[in-house]
Amino acid sequence: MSALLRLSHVTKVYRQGGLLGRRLITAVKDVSFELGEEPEILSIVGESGSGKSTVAAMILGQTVPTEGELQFAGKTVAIHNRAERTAFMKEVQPVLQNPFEAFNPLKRVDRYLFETARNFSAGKRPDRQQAERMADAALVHVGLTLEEVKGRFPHELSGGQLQRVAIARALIPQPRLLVADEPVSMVDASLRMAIVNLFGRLKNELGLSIIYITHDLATAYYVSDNIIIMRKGEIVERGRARAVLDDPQHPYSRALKDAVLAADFSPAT
Amino acid sequence: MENLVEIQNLKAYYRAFLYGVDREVRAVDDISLTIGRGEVYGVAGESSSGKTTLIKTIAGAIRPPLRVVSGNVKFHFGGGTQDIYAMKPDERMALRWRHLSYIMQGSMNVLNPVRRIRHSFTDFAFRHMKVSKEVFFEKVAAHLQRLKLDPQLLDAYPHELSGGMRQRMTIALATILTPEFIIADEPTTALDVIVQRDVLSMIREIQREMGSSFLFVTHDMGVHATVSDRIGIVYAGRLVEEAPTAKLFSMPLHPYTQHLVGSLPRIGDPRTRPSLEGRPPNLAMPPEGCRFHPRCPKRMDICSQKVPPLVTVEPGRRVACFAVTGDPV
Amino acid sequence: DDYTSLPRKETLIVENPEGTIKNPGWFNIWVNGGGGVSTGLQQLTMDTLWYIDPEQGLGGASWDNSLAADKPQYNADFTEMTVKLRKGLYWSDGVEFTADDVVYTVKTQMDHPGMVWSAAFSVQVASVEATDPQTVVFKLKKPNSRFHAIFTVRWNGAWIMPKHVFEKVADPLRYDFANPVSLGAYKLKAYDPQGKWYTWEKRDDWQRTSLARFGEPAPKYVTYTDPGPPDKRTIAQLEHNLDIIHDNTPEGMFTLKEKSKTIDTWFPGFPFAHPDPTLPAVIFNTQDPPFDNADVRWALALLIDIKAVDMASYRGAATLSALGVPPTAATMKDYQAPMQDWLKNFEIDTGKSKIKPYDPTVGQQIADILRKQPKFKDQIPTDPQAISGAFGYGWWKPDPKAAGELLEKAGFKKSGGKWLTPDGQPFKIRITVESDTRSVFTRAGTLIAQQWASFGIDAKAMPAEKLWQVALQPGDFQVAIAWSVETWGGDPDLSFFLDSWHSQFVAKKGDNQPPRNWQRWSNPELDKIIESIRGISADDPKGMELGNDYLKLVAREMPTIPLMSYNVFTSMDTTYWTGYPTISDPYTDPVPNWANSRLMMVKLKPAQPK
Amino acid sequence: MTSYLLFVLKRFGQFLLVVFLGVTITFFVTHLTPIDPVEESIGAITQMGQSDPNAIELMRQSLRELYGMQGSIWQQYLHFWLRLATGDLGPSLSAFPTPVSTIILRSLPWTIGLMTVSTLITFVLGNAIGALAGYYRKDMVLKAVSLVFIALLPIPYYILAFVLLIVFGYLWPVLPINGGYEMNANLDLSFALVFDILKHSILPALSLILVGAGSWLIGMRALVSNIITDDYVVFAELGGVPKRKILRSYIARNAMVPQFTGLAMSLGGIFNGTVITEIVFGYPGIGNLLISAVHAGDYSLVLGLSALSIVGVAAAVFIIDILSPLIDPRIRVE
Amino acid sequence: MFTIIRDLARQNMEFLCGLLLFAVIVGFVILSYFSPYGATDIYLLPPDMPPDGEYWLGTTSRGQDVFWQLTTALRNTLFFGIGVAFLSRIISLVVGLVAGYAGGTVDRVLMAINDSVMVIPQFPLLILFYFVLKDNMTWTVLIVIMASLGWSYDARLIRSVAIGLKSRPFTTQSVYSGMTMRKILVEEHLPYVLPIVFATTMNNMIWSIGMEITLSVLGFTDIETPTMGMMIYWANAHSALISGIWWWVAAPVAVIVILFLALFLLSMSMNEYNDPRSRLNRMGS
Ligand SMILES: Nc1ncnc2c1ncn2[C@@H]1O[C@H](COP(=O)(O)OP(=O)(O)OP(=O)(O)O)[C@@H](O)[C@H]1O
Ligand SMILES: Nc1ncnc2c1ncn2[C@@H]1O[C@H](COP(=O)(O)OP(=O)(O)OP(=O)(O)O)[C@@H](O)[C@H]1O
Ligand SMILES: [Mg+2]
Ligand SMILES: [Mg+2]
Repeated sequence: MSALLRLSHVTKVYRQGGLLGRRLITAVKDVSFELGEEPEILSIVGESGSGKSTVAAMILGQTVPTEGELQFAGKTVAIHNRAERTAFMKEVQPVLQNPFEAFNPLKRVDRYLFETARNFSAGKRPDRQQAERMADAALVHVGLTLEEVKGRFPHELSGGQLQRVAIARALIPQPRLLVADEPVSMVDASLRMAIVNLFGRLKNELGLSIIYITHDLATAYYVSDNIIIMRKGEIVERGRARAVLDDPQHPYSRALKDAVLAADFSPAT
Repeated sequence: MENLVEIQNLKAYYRAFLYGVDREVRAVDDISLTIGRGEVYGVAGESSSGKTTLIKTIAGAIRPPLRVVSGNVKFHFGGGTQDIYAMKPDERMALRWRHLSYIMQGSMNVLNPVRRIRHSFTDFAFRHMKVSKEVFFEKVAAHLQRLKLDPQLLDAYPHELSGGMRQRMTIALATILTPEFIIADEPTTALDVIVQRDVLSMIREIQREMGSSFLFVTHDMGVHATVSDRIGIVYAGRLVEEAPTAKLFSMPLHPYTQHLVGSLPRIGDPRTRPSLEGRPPNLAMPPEGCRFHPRCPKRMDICSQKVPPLVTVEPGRRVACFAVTGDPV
Repeated sequence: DDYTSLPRKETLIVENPEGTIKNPGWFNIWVNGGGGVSTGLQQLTMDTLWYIDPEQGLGGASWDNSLAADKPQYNADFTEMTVKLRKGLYWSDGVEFTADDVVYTVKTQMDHPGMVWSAAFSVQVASVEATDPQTVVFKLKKPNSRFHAIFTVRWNGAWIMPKHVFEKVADPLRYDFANPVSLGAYKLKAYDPQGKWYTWEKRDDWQRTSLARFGEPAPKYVTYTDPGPPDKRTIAQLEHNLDIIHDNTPEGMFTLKEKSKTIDTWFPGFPFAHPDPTLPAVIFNTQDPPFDNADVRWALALLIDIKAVDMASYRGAATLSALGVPPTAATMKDYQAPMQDWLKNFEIDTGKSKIKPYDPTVGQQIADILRKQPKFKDQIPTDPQAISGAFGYGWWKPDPKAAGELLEKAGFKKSGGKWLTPDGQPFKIRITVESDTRSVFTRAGTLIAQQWASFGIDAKAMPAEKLWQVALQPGDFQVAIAWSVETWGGDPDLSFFLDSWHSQFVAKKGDNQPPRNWQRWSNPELDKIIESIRGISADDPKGMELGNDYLKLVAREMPTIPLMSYNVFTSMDTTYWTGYPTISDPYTDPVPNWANSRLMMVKLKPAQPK
Repeated sequence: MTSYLLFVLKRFGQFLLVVFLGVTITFFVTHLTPIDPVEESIGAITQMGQSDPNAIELMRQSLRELYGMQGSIWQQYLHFWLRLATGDLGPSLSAFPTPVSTIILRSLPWTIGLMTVSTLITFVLGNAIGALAGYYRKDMVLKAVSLVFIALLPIPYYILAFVLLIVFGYLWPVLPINGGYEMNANLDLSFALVFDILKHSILPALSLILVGAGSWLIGMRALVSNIITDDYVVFAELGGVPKRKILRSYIARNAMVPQFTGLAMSLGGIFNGTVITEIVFGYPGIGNLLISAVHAGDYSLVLGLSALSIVGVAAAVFIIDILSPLIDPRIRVE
Repeated sequence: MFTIIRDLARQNMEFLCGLLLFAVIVGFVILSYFSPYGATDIYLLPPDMPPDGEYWLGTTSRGQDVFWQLTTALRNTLFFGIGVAFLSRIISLVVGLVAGYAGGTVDRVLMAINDSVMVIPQFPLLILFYFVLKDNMTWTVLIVIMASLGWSYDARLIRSVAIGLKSRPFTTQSVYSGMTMRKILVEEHLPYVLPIVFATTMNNMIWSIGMEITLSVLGFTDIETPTMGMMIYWANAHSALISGIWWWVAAPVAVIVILFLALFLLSMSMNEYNDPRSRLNRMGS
């Protein structure tokens, strides 16, 4: 019974339109999976509109499943008030898709680090220095220092740096789970690896579990332990990442794999 | 192979002089290249390295603050030679769409959102066709069918189409007049893999069928590997390497190219990939000498002092790196 | 042309000061139904028993028997009034006018509460009957020597209803009286469904109306129109599109005088305007301390520099009055002139000294000031008689020292340049003035506030829309600029307003005060005067003596500070018509909303050949 | 299409709610006024020369009964809605017993005429010049014209109307400045009458147009100068689409979307403008009626007029709202 | 900051003109504190003097110096306009941001109120308020009433921006940083809508000052406080234009136009500064 996160028969139906004659869209259909106590990276892949982001949103507590149940650390996730929300956010943190968009361009980036440090500390609210220490500690994990970040505006940092700051921020409450919804789709190839490598490191060093949502089968193959392939709200295939991708069983999984454009010129290096 | 496009020593800068800020962004800095008839030429490079600026300049689609500082762009359309920056505006206009189509970055959003797609075809192409409306739309329908697009979509509004369909519609619009030269900026970025593959194979098909030349930009090396005949790698406003696709992937010469190619993860290859440290240079204040030198693993003293020239190392293959070519002086 | 087809030379165009009429199709003047009154309806088509003209009148006296053949006949204890009617008068639809119409008028109104004169009849009339076609006898519920006033047109009166029309109507309260049947010399020709204009046409049988006694009315058509605010009126008259302006700003009048060569005014020179028989005054709410104290009221009077007020409000174009009657031509001769000696010797006691506050030369002084302005130089009379006729005799001298003494006598203290009331509060006065309709009042109030303020009183003018309804009636004010005195036109009998000043009518604080005694002032001496007047008939010469007693009483008590006449800047364009009433031929009031202005019709002459 | 129907229904619900709230607010504010129509009426009657206090008290009672002004404010409120439901606005209190609706109907066509024509002209003129000025940024004529309208924009309605009145009615008296048609006009329908009515509407309409066009112009110009950098416009320019066509079908069409919604939102303000204009020019519309009703404390009339204008404005907003999908196809999918 | 203003002034004619005109206005306001005459004192000077060396803008028929009267009137009117703009901005910000961010029922309720305020005929309502409040209708009260009528249009605008901001990723980032709604609205979203707020401030001031003038001219305000509207009221009451005392009307009208041109030019050029797209357009021309 020791699972960090368990989704059992989760369904999410969105309602489009108004009071009468609404249109129902089943974004996620009867999805069940779980993350064990052991830290792992779970990739969720699938075409656009397959419900990946919806799953992420439910795990993050941003939307409530229409049916089914979500358990975190053995307890059903139910958020009714601010205190419960804070408590939950302390455990599960997001990494957003576009690093350039994830920070308010009018505000300094360190602000988010300090805010997080202050709002999620157990006990007394930390003062400025404590908050800085906490931020610095988190930044070290992602290969940055507070020096490099302090007082800077988003446009003064590169996409890779921004994404790492965003991850560092998510690390401050010392969560047990990161949910990264397409964290690299907006950054170019050279930065992409920096982030993906970072995920691997965080799992090992901090014992974090990460849900990694992506289009990019190659990075999913590269970094994840397990994989879930979704199509039209349903899971079509799941298993150890390498096993599944090396030899996909479901026709859709195969189509997906075939669509990947590989630069298959055997490199000389 | 006969050249369709010749670009010589092209420099295009953004000059921003406003409200306490005065800066010059050298987004295209001394680039020369040629594109052959029927060739697919890919430009790769990381974000904000000047890819878009380069092809905007080639397409003659510049507006302030972007200015062409020097160099020229020549086309050999219909047997003649056209220097796009020596032409009158209406001559340049006449070139467009007949001979030269340009699919802008973000081509999902280039269709007029408040009119049916049909009207876009009329606006862009009807004048050139010199046929009646009925015949025109028959031709359009035939073209769409060739691209596996339902002609009924002409009566849809852009927002009623998915991103991939819009992308394809734009490509159809750009190719309806079978231009000799098609320029496309990131035509597949932000599409999902399956759609992306469809779009790319469509581009390839048209190009083969019509024999057009293609210049296109993306930072996705996988796409280049699939589509391009030849690839130019741009780093911080300069062309640092140019090679036929197979050669570039199998034996990249420039350290930046090597990194680009070497860091690509592949399914079935679980080896750890290194990631490149540092950040792309600020084009308003690029580093002295080779612009890559602050991040370069093979950095030498000379790299921070002199700009490495683009040297032809073998036919069809050029590279700008002292570590490869040595100091030619 | 066809479109606006009235021949201008035969049409008299008159301003209707009521503006645009909200319910233009309503001609039932006996019900207050949103229709106009001064649209020509009351001036040209209505008639009743008697008229009293504010000026001389045409019949040789201001009193005129109109439908009545004679003056009212009372019995000895004033409980019965008999009226004899003229013969040979006809309604415009050819039906003869008889005593039945009069009886019907009274009875119908009594039977329909809500009709305009219904209440007035109900409280007074015990019975009414026609003893023959030309005689009506009223039996009253209690003695009243002035019952006939209700049928006497001052500005208007209880108009006679056409019995033969109304008796066919189911509910007179809901009847609009479209196509009004007329008893006057004119009948309706056309009106604007939007309520901007009304046009009346001379009756072919005008000889069968009461006006025929004075001759044939000249204008074939009379149009009453809403020309808009003063500026537009001025423009219209400069363009000869408006023959009579009812009222204007002083400046508008000056502009007309300057720019137009064809303007007639009541006074040919300054102040041009016609003094209406109403008396603008500073009205104290005497139920509201400290204004219940005559010393305070007097102190405030002595702080007014009337010359400045005159210049500020009327720019000098006012006729001053220190007495409690309006300075009309009639009262000038009946009251103002005879009282001058008394005024000159009148003394007040400030507690520390005795002063004679009256300055008989103020009128002269104002004339002198005005004569210095080049614009008006030639228009200022020089004859002392004419000056006092136009500008008034005298007024109270400003006397801050005496005012201070009076205030101290009343327990006020001065501290740090500010006056404190006996209970130590700052002396604060808010003067309520009318905001839009009577701008000269606003101006006067503002200046008086300034004068009081400069003496160390926290005084401010405050405009109120609907001054009467929101301030005077409910007693929701401290000091206001308004009038509570209006006389009965050219007649010296003061009971028209004075009767309502009896203490029996003063409302309790917070209740609505019935008209005229807005100052809510009561005084046993005054009650005695009023009761004496009630006991004599209207034309008893003893009335004037009692009037003088009243004037002396209010001069001592100062329940209101009389300022000046209510000057109406009526101007008359002579391009198409001549023969308007002026001070040299004062046959009636030129102000055209007065029903008496029907007299103009027979005196006007076309100025241009047809 | 069902989704469109749904959208319409939803907007209609909103419309009803807005009308309900608006009328309720107005009801209570009007009933707070200290002006009592009975006292008003008594004032008018006593002005005619009566002052007997006993008679006045009697009059007060009978009028109160006649006007039906008994009951608490809540009862009157309920009563008001019940009556309104049957389309009855009750009798006017200052023009008793004439129904409020009769009085309103007399003035309404004038206001509607003036308002629609001037709003239309304002909207078209302002947007046309704005679009041109935004597109041809260097054109001196357009710059000058825009500047004139922008300079007129801040002048309060009242002042501009007044200046027009003085200029065209006094200094250079070529246009009528009072009323909706000539005095003593023959009101049978004729060319002369139509011409006369048009002539009388020139200055009132002009004042509204001159003041109003500027804000459309500014908005449109700003929109256009943003839209010309939008991808689809750049693309069309690159595609060699003729300039006129770009201006019309690409720029103006897209800019009209927010302008059209803006029109709905600004209708309330337009009503204010007409009220003031009507006062200045003595125009026989409901603006003048409203002010006189306020003065007379005739709250049944005030309420009738306010309810009408609330319904009118809300309905216009509603109509523009449900029409906007026709202009902007994107709204349909939501 | 200073360099921005300097460069704005150097490169942007509109800004420079706006700045100069605004300086004139500020100058007037400052001068008002040095007026040699009491603001409400009348008949101190010879009336109806045309502009000349002694009375720069002439005197009124009430014997006041138009120039000095104007300084005080401008100050009062400006403070009134600023007061209304400030208060109504606050209301529209709160309503717009909260409605946009909270969405759902909160949004629907707020927008229903918003739309109801939008369709209420303001002018008659203001007059009714005047009748109801009478003596209590001080300028402060009028500011409050005007503010509570003048926010709805802008609240809608702000809401539409706020809806967009709500779905921006940095909002999610803020939420997961544990910030409260108040903090997110005030610190994250507010800066984005401030340009709109500035731009609408001008329109709001045009509206409120226009209303002030109209109400004053019709006599529905406190006649003792000199304002632009009050000046025109008194001029009207003295038939100034008909009597040829044109300077009494022309002076306040001119100053109002200057005031609004200044506000307009400033807000336009500030907008341009804020919006990089229109900045590029400038370079294009
Ligand atoms: N808030 C919402 N309201 C209504 N429908 C929604 C909502 N969010 C998502 N959907 C719908 O649910 C389906 C699944 O969406 P989701 O965003 O989860 O897909 P995804 O796999 O993340 O796609 P992508 O790869 O494009 O991000 C889609 O059809 C989408 O249109
Ligand atoms: N309008 C502009 N004004 C000033 N600088 C600009 C402008 N547009 C682009 N730049 C700058 O020019 C450089 C090159 O930009 P460009 O758009 O050509 O890059 P890119 O390689 O196409 O990037 P991406 O992959 O993100 O599309 C960047 O540094 C960018 O900031
Ligand atoms: Mg998604
Ligand atoms: Mg690009």
